Amino acid sequence: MEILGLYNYVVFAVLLMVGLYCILARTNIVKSIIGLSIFQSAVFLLYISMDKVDGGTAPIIQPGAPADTIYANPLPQVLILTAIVVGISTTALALAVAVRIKEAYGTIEEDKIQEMDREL
Amino acid sequence: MTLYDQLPALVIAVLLFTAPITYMMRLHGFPWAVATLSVVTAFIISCSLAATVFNGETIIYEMGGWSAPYGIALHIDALSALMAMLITGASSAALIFGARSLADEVGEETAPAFFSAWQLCTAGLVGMVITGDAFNIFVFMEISSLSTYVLVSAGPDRRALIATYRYIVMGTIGATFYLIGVGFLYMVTGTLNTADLAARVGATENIRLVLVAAGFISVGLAVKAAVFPMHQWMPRAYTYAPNAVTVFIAAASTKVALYVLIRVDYAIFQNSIANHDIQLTLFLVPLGVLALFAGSLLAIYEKNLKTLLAYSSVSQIGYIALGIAMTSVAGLTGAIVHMFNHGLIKGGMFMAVACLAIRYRSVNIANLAGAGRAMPWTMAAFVIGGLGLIGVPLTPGFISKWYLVLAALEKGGAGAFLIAIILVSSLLAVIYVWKVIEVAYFKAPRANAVPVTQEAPLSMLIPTWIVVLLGIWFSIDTRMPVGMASRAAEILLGVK
Amino acid sequence: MTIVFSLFLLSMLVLVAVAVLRTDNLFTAVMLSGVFSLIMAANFFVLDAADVALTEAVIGAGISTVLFLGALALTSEQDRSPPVGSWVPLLTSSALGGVIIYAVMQAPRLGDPNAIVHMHVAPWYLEKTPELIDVPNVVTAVLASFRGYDTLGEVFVVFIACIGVMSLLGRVRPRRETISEETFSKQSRNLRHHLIPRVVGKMLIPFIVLFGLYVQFHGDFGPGGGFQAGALVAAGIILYALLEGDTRARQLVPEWFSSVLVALGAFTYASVGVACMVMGGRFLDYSVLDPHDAIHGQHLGILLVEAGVGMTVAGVMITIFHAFARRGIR
Amino acid sequence: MDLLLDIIASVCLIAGAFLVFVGGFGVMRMPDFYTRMHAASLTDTGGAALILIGLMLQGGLTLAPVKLIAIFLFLFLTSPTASYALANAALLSGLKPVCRNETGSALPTGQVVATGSPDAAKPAGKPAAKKTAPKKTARKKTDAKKAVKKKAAKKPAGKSARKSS
Repeated sequence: MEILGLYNYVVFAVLLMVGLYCILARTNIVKSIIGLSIFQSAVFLLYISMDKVDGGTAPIIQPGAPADTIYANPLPQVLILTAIVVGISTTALALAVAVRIKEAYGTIEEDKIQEMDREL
Repeated sequence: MTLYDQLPALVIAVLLFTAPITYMMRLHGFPWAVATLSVVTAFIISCSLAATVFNGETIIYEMGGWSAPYGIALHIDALSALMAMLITGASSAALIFGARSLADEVGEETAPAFFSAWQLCTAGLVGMVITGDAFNIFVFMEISSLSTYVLVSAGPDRRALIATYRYIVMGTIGATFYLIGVGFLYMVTGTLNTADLAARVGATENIRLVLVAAGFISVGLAVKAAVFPMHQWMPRAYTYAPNAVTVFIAAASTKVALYVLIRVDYAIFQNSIANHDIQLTLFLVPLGVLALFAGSLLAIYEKNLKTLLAYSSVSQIGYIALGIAMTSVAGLTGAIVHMFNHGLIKGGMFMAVACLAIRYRSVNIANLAGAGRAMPWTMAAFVIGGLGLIGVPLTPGFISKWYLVLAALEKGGAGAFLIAIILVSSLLAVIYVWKVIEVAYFKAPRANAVPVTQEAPLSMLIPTWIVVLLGIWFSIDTRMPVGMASRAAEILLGVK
Repeated sequence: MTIVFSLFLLSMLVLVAVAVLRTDNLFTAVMLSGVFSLIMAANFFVLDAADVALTEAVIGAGISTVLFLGALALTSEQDRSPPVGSWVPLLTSSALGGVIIYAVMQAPRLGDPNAIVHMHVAPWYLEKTPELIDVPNVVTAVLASFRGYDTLGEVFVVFIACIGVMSLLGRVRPRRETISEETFSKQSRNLRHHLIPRVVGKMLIPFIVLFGLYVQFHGDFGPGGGFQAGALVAAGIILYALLEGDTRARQLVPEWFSSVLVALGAFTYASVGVACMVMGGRFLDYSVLDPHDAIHGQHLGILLVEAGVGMTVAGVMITIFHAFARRGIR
Repeated sequence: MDLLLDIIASVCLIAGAFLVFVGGFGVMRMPDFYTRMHAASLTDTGGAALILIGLMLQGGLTLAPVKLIAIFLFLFLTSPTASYALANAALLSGLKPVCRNETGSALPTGQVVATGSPDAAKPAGKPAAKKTAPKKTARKKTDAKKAVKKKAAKKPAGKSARKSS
């Protein structure tokens, strides 16, 4: 049972690994950006896993709710709302750069681009 | 609340408030004017903040009126005020300096976006140094990084795009590492406020999580700061960015990551993890030493002047890392002073390079033959900066190296080894600076090259010389930088 | 029961992530990453984070997928990475995973009510929000007021992303100006010749936008707020653009309008902060906005700030989408 | 009465779950794209409808069934459209339904083309043709991509509608 309680964090570690591997091992720029977004999503899972309380509910205090209602921790949720928006901003910017790279070089494979730059 | 009490928030507010206005400006020249106005205002405000905290006071400003661990508090002491001054100063100097060169490099159409990004970059960096909240540092780190990507990608060469892409990937990995570290810290303490974290981290039993958090934060920030093996994004980014942008980011942006590293390691971990100073030494000293040599050697074999200076920055960051790793007042003073001084030196040198670039089309060193005669004032500024990199007395580089050597002396046997390394790497700096001087002063221009006879325009030359002279001023009258740095070091190490 | 569901979802996440990694077709990878975000959103919902789940579903599964597809249309669909030659990536990422697993073995188990996280700051928010701010959704209260400064920063992160994409992709290449309107509409890929998606899509758009507005103004009471609302409204407009072509969508929401929205939203947020200072409080201290009733001041502040957030996010998403879409019309 | 409701609800839920399972199984087992879509449509229509009805019966006279009805309507509109868009995209990109030859054994379209082509006599012809066929479809898919894209844009709205309940 102990390990089941940590399963979330293990999945977080695995996702982080997959994301980083995707960034490092692939030379295709768009694929790396997908890896980057998985890498960032993994962190969301870390934070949101922290907010859960057994028997709790979303932190919305309805008027008339019983006084002993257990609520989830609101703070990690706020942080991750911020982080999600940061993530999409980074992704959008990176994709725009990828599009410009394609237009300037005709390819989005980093190894080919490196060759082209070396020829100069 | 008087205006004076509001200053800590105003320094951010004035930049953020005007950024959308800059973006909506479609008139010629206005974006630049608005951006410069707001950045200079921020500079004046940070100077007045620095004057307030000069004697070791700390200003706490509670955002939204919510007290510290619940809301976000700004936390300004001597160190953050010094950094804020460096950032806003570098930003305004680069903007005023770049009025001419940016008009060439950045199109009329993208100017509003570009200058708005510039303002936000300044805001992000200042936000990182004055905040007292670990997560807030992440948010402002992202503001500054995203806007730096935009600034770098405005470079005229297509290689700027690849440089930006690499920078995005490395920067995002660094920021995400930082975020993971903060997450672990939050997990063991339940708070995000740095002062509160410092108080609560020591009480935790889950020492593994704290250790790994410290590791992630340090590595993430080291990526952002371009500490040696994580530096790959930097030379390209510096080389292909527009010249004025290089002046700004070389002077300010990596230093801010180092600042956060100092803050987190000293204020949070130093008192709570046993043997943290040894771990810090083991992490940073090898990297610092490697950086000194690798950076200088790469610079010696480099053909492009901007890339050469970027590699030289890698080695200079090595000095700062060494200073941080010493965990003594003298070492930390040296590191902080060198952050400030290196900002001045590199800012001045990249300004000189930008002056060269406006007359010579390419800044390949081979191309610059005869520049010593064609542009005497520019090259003189460059040479003074180069002497600063080497650490000749009466230049700012000397002061910081002096403190580093003092700190190394305190360490005994290992210190002698460090002193030897510092001396050797200064000699390497002589080689790469000389390489440029030799071509510029002692080589005849190529026969087929278009002769350059004109000195750089005064609008660029005057700011360059102001920065250079400021550097010399601060190496003679060291009260301001050294005074603030040693006070900051004392506060961080808790000796008073 | 929840734990079984949660385990299933988490395992699916890993499987999908590995599938993304393994495929060579970028189109497949993008669709899978959309699925990834959707599963992630469901997972967040299981973990009692309704606001985050809503945001992840709209932004991660919706808008980011559309952006990726837009970028794919402009680049290439095939990943031609050479086979990995070195062990470095594998070693680095395994080391990373190993370190994290080593650390998290000491982490409190999922849902432990005695975890330190739930002891220090969080109970204060839950306890004081009804008293100090009086909105049912604590997440909104923390987001907009207690940590409003973070959110201000976040709005500017989105703003800078918009600026960046516009400065990278905004410049229209000149040769495109010369083609006639007819070829233009022919070339702009849209679904106008597909009757069924068009009709159904048009039926849905008003409801999507309406739902966005509901989320915007109901954010104090239920899950939602400016980010989700902005992204939903933008999703509605993007759907219209997909159905009718980008040209028509730009007639519906002109480019100047969306960029004014972007700047105005960010400006609203910053100026609420400055207004608080002018009225004698600290930056972003909304309680001074109404001199007689601090709680009403907070409500007013949160309303304005959320409106600013919504405007910026909607404007940014629409602008970024247009930037990609317009680039695609050759 | 409650018992009766419970029984009906359980029957609906179990039947719905069964249909979803069969649908998933079909997607794995069916020979080509169109038949797979047919299997998947089971999940969309029968499965989803039965599960929603079961949930509505369980929900009682509260706000929940109203929200479920909204979701039902939404699915009722979107999933046939999505299926149409998918099928249409596939057809436009040149994917032909499986046809049977004289011996009665099913063959994927690619192979039928291969036997018809002049290279078929050579032993290397078959794999080569096999390789090119999917490539061709991939290229043509770009036109049809918009159709699928639309589905992606719709997804969040559908999901979020569910989230609010």
